[in-house]
Amino acid sequence: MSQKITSYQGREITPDEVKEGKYLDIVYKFEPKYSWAAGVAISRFLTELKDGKIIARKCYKCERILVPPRMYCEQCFRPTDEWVQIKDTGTVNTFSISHVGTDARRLKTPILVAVVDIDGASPGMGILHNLGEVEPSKISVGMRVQAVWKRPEERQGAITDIRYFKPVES
Amino acid sequence: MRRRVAIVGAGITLFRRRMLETPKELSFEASKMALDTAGLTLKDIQSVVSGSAPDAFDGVHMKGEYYLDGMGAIGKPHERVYVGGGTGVFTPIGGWWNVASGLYDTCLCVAEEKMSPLHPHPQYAFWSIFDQILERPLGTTLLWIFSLEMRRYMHKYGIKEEEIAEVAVKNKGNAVDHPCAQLGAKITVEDVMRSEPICEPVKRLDVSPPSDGAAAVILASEKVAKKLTDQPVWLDGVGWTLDSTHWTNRDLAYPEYVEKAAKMAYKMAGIKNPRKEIDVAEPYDPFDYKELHHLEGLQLAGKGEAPKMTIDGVTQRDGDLPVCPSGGLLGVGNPIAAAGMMKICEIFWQLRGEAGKRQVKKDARTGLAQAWGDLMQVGTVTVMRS
Amino acid sequence: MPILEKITQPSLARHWTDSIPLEYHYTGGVAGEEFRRGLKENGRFLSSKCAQCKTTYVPTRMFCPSCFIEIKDNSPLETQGYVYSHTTVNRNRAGEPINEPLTIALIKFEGVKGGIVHRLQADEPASVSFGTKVVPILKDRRERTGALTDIIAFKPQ
Amino acid sequence: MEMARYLKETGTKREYCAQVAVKNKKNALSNSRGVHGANIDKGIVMHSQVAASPLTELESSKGIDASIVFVLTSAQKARKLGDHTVWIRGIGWSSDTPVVEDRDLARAEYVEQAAGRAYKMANVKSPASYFDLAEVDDTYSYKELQSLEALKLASKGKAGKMVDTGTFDIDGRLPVNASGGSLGVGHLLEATGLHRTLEAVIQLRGQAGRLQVPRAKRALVQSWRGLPTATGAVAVLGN
Repeated sequence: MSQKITSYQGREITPDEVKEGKYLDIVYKFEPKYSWAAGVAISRFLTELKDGKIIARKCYKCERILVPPRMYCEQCFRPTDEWVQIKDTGTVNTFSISHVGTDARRLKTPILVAVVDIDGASPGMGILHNLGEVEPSKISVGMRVQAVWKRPEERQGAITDIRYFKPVES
Repeated sequence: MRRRVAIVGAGITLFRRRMLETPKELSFEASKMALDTAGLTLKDIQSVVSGSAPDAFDGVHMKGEYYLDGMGAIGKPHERVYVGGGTGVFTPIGGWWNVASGLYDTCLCVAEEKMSPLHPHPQYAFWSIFDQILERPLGTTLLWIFSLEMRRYMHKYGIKEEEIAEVAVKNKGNAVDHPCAQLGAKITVEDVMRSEPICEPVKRLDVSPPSDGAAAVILASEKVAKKLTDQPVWLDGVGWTLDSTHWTNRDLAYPEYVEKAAKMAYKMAGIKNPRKEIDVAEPYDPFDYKELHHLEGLQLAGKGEAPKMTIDGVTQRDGDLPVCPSGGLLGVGNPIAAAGMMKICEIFWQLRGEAGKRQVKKDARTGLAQAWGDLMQVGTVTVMRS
Repeated sequence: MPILEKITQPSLARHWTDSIPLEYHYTGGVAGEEFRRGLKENGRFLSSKCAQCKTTYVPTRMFCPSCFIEIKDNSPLETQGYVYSHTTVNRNRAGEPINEPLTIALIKFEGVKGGIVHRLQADEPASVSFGTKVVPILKDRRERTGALTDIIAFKPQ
Repeated sequence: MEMARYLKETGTKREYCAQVAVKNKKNALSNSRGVHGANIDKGIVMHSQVAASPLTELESSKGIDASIVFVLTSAQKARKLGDHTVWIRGIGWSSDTPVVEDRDLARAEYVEQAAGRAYKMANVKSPASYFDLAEVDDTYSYKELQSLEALKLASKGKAGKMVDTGTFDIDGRLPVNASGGSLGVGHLLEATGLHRTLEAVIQLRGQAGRLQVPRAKRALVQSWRGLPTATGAVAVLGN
């Protein structure tokens, strides 16, 4: 782009050319399957979710209560020290109304998502989750919310054992 | 011990939603243009550093191996660097290690991205960057992070969506003058506000598009650079930092990782007052609010003050601190790694006074390019001088 | 100090299983498009000749990787294919046994750089060896799509 | 196909490749990390299940999980930190073409180039007599032989015979993969190079226990990036 350059390389394929099949393409589909180890901290976290509880880890050095829990404190770079059960209520740190799904396709009903700072953890310790039982226009930063759990027999030890967070009167 | 490093040539392809060229072929075109404009051939190049974002976009495992012949790297020491969206600016930092350390005198740095193969949408590849146990089961999209961050930024400083939209208007307008641009357009704040909501508060025109493209620069040691050109552009400061991957535990209103990376680069370049000393900047702008966010992290605007700077015209090409004179990712396009490298190329051309219609009004002597990525927690910064 | 707390009860060590379904639509590229057209329409292998070093490559290349210049000279390959190396596999990509062992060969062509990795179909597999001259067996023109699978296999001449 | 081509062009006997697996798996029995250690003979290796002819399963390393960390520092700082420092005297890395069909499958040109750079930096003139031990690529049995020749630790086509006559045994003239290598310990994909380096560092620190090579002062480490690449790196280490 130096002004000395007068032409730039690249051959665009337009959406119309894709439709009419102007160029030969090769379609390749595959579905790799994974089994991820949850590790020490998240295994326990999932087990507690199955019991309808949220658990965190405390670092004695910085005194932060960390959620999601981890076996090491990434700030102090030492193992964390203690399991601490925290509440299933919290405050909306930020939120969004998502009109698209994972593959960027448009959704019929928008998903409400938020970072919820959980009560009992250190300030700013949020987790990502969905919001429910609320009009999108009524959501605000700072709103108080509470977890809505699946019935005990439906829980499987997953983040989705909490269906969503709903507003509560503060 | 540390040697001074110069950029002596730059090259770029068109940025488009879908291109015929393979990643190798795109890399070849950008590399060849960089070599030609520097008056060099492949024989003059001692090492190669490449950058490309997740393998998942084009479904080629160890992409850095696959495309290396298109970067002239056969038989040469080649390495691929990868820090997500930060890759484009990290690529010349990788090259800088090669040259500043004294290991090599010339290094070709190439960034390439071909996002179009993934169907139905490149966006999908980003699903796999989220925590597989705690986040993906919620139906996560990459846009969630951005909209959550944008909302927090607006909330903390009382910023309106209309003020943020000014960035999209400026950058897409600037891109009209970029010969490689995918989405240059004269639009208004109302156009942005009326565009389709995707992930509120993020709307269609707040976002940069997925693209195919490549860009390259050539680095040389001081001795070699001075033989090659009267106008070397010095890569005087580099910086990079990672924040925690626990992104929901971070302050979403302020990019601390950008601040740390910037301070590292400023210290190396001997910059004491960035706002006064930086003449032109290319911060990373995949979303319009990110330009503002990053200007603040870069210490080029006070916290919460970047929107006002934008509205006052300070960041226009004829302003006191031109920002994204190229048109940025919002206007030129966002082939991830190549987009960051496009910013390096832009500063190179701006500092040499070769940017044509895009040339900023002020006499630019010191410029900056920045990118950000991974799980939205890496900052990469370079400071360049003419 | 290391992390001292361990999981000692196997049932408490959790795993999360999921998959990532992926679909790609690849273009053949500037050179690949030509190669595939040549295969589909004429049943020929196109090669590319570098104007500077005179190396001929197969399949086609848009650029010469050693001279680093564009290649514009593409023409059908005239020379004979031969087995450069070969292997026999008894299992598929997932490591499961397959009924019929599969012989795979790297086919090269006299005086040409590059080649094609493909199946080798021989009545007497033991007779195949380094240098065995081979010819491609192609699908019928109407069935060809421009993919490498337009070649069914190579067989000894 | 690479192994077949290597055997043909160098005239190396098929059984010499099996001997690499025998040696490395045996060495691994003395390594606390050596989960694939075994005391077996060439016959067992050659008659194990065929992976892709001529390569057998016991000649193919198996994946394991692990994490390895090194701390690097400047010479100035290192001198203050104690007497167990291991010095990086030379490094080199290189890639051959990614197009498999374009390669000379018999040779590991990337190893020759990477070694050339590392030897130059470390001022190694006669590699065959310079080193006290080497940890080199043995992702597949023949890779060790092919790499030893590319590294000039054996002359062309001679590595097989040398492994068979014990030159590269732990008590031989030049112990190669005294740790057990990837065939004996397991393969760590992208972290494999770090594993080989780790084993060399432990040797140079004199902390290798039953694996210890006496008076180990100079070590060579070489690793391959794995399939489908022709990329590798070489490091010359010393204490």
